Amino acid sequence: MLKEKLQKFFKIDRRWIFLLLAVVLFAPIIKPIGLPNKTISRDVQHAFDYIDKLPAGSFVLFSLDYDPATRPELHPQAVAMVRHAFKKNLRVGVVTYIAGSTGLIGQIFATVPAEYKKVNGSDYVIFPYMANAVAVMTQMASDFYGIYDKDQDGRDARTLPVMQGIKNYKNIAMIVSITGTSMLDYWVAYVGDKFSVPVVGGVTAISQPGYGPYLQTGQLKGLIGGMKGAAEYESLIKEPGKGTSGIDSLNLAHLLVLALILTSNIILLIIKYL
Amino acid sequence: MSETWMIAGAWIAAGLTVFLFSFLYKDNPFFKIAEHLYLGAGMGWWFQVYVYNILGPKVWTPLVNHDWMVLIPAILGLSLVTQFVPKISWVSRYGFTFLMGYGSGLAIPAGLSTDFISQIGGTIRPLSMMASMTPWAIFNSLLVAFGVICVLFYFFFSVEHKGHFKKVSNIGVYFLMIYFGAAFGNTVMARFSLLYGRFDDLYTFSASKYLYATQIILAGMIIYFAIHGLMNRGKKQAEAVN
Amino acid sequence: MIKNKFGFALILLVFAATNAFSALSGQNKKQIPAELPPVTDLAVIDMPYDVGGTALLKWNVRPTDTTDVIYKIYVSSMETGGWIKADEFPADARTGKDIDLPFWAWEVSAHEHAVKVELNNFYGEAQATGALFHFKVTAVKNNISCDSQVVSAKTVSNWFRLDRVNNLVLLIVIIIIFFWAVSHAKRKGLFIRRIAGLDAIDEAIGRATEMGKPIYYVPGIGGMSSISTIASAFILGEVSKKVAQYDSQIKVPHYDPIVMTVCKEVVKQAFLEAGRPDSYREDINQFISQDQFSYAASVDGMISREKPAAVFFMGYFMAESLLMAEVGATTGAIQIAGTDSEGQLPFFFTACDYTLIGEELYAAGAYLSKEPMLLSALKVQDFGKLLVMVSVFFGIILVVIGAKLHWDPFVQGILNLFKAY
Amino acid sequence: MKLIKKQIPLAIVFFFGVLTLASYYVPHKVSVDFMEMMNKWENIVSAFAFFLGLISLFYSHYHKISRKADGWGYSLFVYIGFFAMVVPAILCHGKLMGAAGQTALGWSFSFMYNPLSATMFAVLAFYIVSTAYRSFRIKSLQAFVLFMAAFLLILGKVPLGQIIWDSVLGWTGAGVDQVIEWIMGVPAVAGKRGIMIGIAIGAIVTSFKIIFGIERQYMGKD
Repeated sequence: MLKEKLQKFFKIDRRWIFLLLAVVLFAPIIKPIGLPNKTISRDVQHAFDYIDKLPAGSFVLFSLDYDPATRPELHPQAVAMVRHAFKKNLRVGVVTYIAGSTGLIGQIFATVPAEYKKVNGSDYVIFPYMANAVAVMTQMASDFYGIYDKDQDGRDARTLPVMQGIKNYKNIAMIVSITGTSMLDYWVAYVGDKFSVPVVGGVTAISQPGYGPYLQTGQLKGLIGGMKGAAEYESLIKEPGKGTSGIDSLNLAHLLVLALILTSNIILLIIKYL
Repeated sequence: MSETWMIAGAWIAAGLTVFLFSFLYKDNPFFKIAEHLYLGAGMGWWFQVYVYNILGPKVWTPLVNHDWMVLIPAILGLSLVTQFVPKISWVSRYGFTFLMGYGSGLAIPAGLSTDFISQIGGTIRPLSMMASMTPWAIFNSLLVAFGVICVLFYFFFSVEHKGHFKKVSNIGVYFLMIYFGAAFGNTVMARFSLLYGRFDDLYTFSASKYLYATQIILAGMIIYFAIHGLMNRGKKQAEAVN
Repeated sequence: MIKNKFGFALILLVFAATNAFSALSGQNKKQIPAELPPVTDLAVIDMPYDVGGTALLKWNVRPTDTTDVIYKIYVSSMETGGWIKADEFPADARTGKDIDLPFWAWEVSAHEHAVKVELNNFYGEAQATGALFHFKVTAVKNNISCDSQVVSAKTVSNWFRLDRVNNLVLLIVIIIIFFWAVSHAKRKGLFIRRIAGLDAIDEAIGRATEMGKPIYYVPGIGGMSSISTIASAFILGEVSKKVAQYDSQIKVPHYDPIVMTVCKEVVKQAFLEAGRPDSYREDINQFISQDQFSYAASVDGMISREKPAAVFFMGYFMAESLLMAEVGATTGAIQIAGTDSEGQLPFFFTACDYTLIGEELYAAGAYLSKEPMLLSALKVQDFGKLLVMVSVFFGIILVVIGAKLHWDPFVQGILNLFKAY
Repeated sequence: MKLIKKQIPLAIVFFFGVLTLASYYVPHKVSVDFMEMMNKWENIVSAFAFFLGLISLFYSHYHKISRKADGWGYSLFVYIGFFAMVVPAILCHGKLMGAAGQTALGWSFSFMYNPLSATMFAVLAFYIVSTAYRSFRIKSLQAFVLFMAAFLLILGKVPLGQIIWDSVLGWTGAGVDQVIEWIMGVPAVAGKRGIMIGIAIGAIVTSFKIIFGIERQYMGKD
């Protein structure tokens, strides 16, 4: 009798599994649970420390190059880092080399600056999308305005208060590159190393291990990896957001999978040996 | 982009998302609509990519500038279209053969260098630093080499896997199993992140700003399935009575 | 763009020229100290085995080369003046060891500085190759600097990559074995081991016939020049032959239009060979979409509606592998998969009944057809694997011995052999 | 006739195959320029191949509609979807972003194409779970190895899994991330490398067969 029931459970309609997964992933979006998030990883801490110790008024260049496909992991990272920069009263410039990310950048700056009473043009500036990243990166070394003479709204970049005293990489305190592509490698190789500008990265969980060597040599000052990295950064700036709810979702979903495959094996054992 | 367009976009995006997900419950007309729309949209997207990124700048512009070299690939490309006329379909071979020749010429040295020589080198290299390695690291390097040899044994086709051969190739299978399991487990998180992203979008579209797009569409789907289910049950009962 | 680049070069030029000038004037004022003599043995050659535009400066390592000495390299396209700083590095760096070339193409020496100067960074590609350039090296220590003599050279475009000779030798060996095997292909009775997934094909087709349900054959999203697609087309031929014999139904949804036209021919031919040309229909091969996920969505829809008895996934796949295989599994079809994209193998392996792993897919054609030509090609593949096993085995032994005995050049030599340049 | 139907095409394969192959060993500017041109040509030829597919798709759905075959109404949506992407593209010359922000094509991309493809991709999350439930059942020693590798990788990826590991197996002194690193870096590499080497050899041999005209199934029979 028990065996029959278990047999039935064995061949459970998989739509129940789908429903469970949907609930487990969706619930934390509405109400983040705040499951224990063990430690802050070293590389995230370094990234945080680096921004945290910059003097107020320093200019930080954000290169946000991710499209909707990698958005779930990278968007929370970008939001958290922009928040941190605003909190520390840093000046923020945004560039991008991926056409698909312009809309996502718009989403960040539609809401975040208002929370810190920051004004477009005097506290931050968004530059238009440019193709051919490497060429642009090299050319910015001599004259920033040779490439970016206007901001996204068509205002003359030179006259914007936020750009006061910025001519080339020498005047930029650090570069933050958040990307699901090899853009971070370009920033490290063509700008970070050549013009000794500190670079901090944000990447997806899958590509994270590949950046180990850069961190070891100090070519990268810090690295945020995946949703977990975003959650850690959010906890460092004490602003839980999408990263925190995201890692809640992932935590629960992973546990669900483990529970499912364990159950199916336990049932298998019972059917076999009882 | 005006407010109306944003709201319209949210409704379309939320609707298409829910329609595609509804396939997980079961096949239904809404999924079919989304599926066919996607067929067209996918081809439309690539159509404009090809036109504006290849045919425009790489064929049309050179022709306007009297660079006649591009006529060769253009004719080779056009030859492919003769496939639709059975009598002269052999003309398309000219296009095919160019693609095949180029592809295989590229594949040989690339395969030799990245997947052959480099992989052998990668297996041997760690052991060149024997002097500064811990016993554990040495063991690991040897294990990789041993595993590679066993897996290659598994792929050996011209000997029957019997006796010692079978043992070795069986060990190879275990290495394959570890790789399969690890690669599977490694991908789970990326896939969950994607789904989380979709849900997050749906959540965004459920705001009053977007006139509760997600809730209304979801509710609509549930009502559809409920009515559909009831009607089907009714049908079945009617059949049973008859 | 070009304008910008030029402007950039111009700025660099001006910047470097003033730099060089100040360095020169500094030198005039101060006496050259004895402990920092100028570089006297500077030589410049064209960087070998490259497309051109790169010069190689060489001079011997000197006893005064300590970390506080900086070498600056200047380049100019003019007879006098016009110096541009090309590079700068501490004197204990950049020796012959740092040039990444194998031992048969480059004499590795730690007693010699060797510095590559990429001229197209400063002069643009058109000028960098062929024109005469002048070089000098300035040693700097505590604001004291001294120049070497000026040397000149042209860079040229070379005709052969000597560093890739290991690759070339391997290529030639494989070609020879390939032709030997192919020319001996007439011999019958070459053995080939059992491939489990392929034995199941008959079973799958038989079941489909019994149930009166169609068979789906998904050839993946590879183009015709991808090897797995070629293998897949071959298997499709064998499968459709059997389908024609059993009088079953087959459907082939396509991603690539070229693959579709090839497969049409293949299926038609198979039906002909099976003696059933009358049962061949044009709509066996269907074009679906050239967009990855809309292809998957459509095939999913088709599979879930028609509930085929067997599904074959043979060819190149990406993320859509599991999207299709899982739907097939739910409908209860027998599923046989084969792909060479190693990232997708785990998903096929878990979701399908049988999976041809990587090379097994290539071997499948030979296994099914028993054609001597294909079987002998398989022998070449086995030989290649043998070569790898032997190389790994002896390579490790030699490297370990070399490392134990500290024969560094020997170890490096072996590593050079197995490195792709 | 045989010449232009068969021999010239085979000569084309040989010609382009050998030249492309040789250019790998020749660093000269001539060979670099040649490869650049070939890449461009390949791009152009495959762009034309796309039209082959487009025509097939239009034809088959037109056929369905004109015959009023089962579910022909859905085929209309293929055309709607196509024009929903192409008309905006023509209006704004294939640009996603204009001076005033998102263009009409950008809108179609982000509210139609992107949700559709992202959702289809995300469906994988559901399937990966149901596949795991079905297939990670320990029926043999091999299945056990497969199960263990997958289990550890899934467990160690999230913070909660790491906490569980530490409380249950913390006494072993090895963190789950170290175990994962070992699995991914040692036995999994061996498995993957074996597959890759096998594939590379197979690909090389098949490419030779194509270049030398031994494999010519793709040309169809005559």
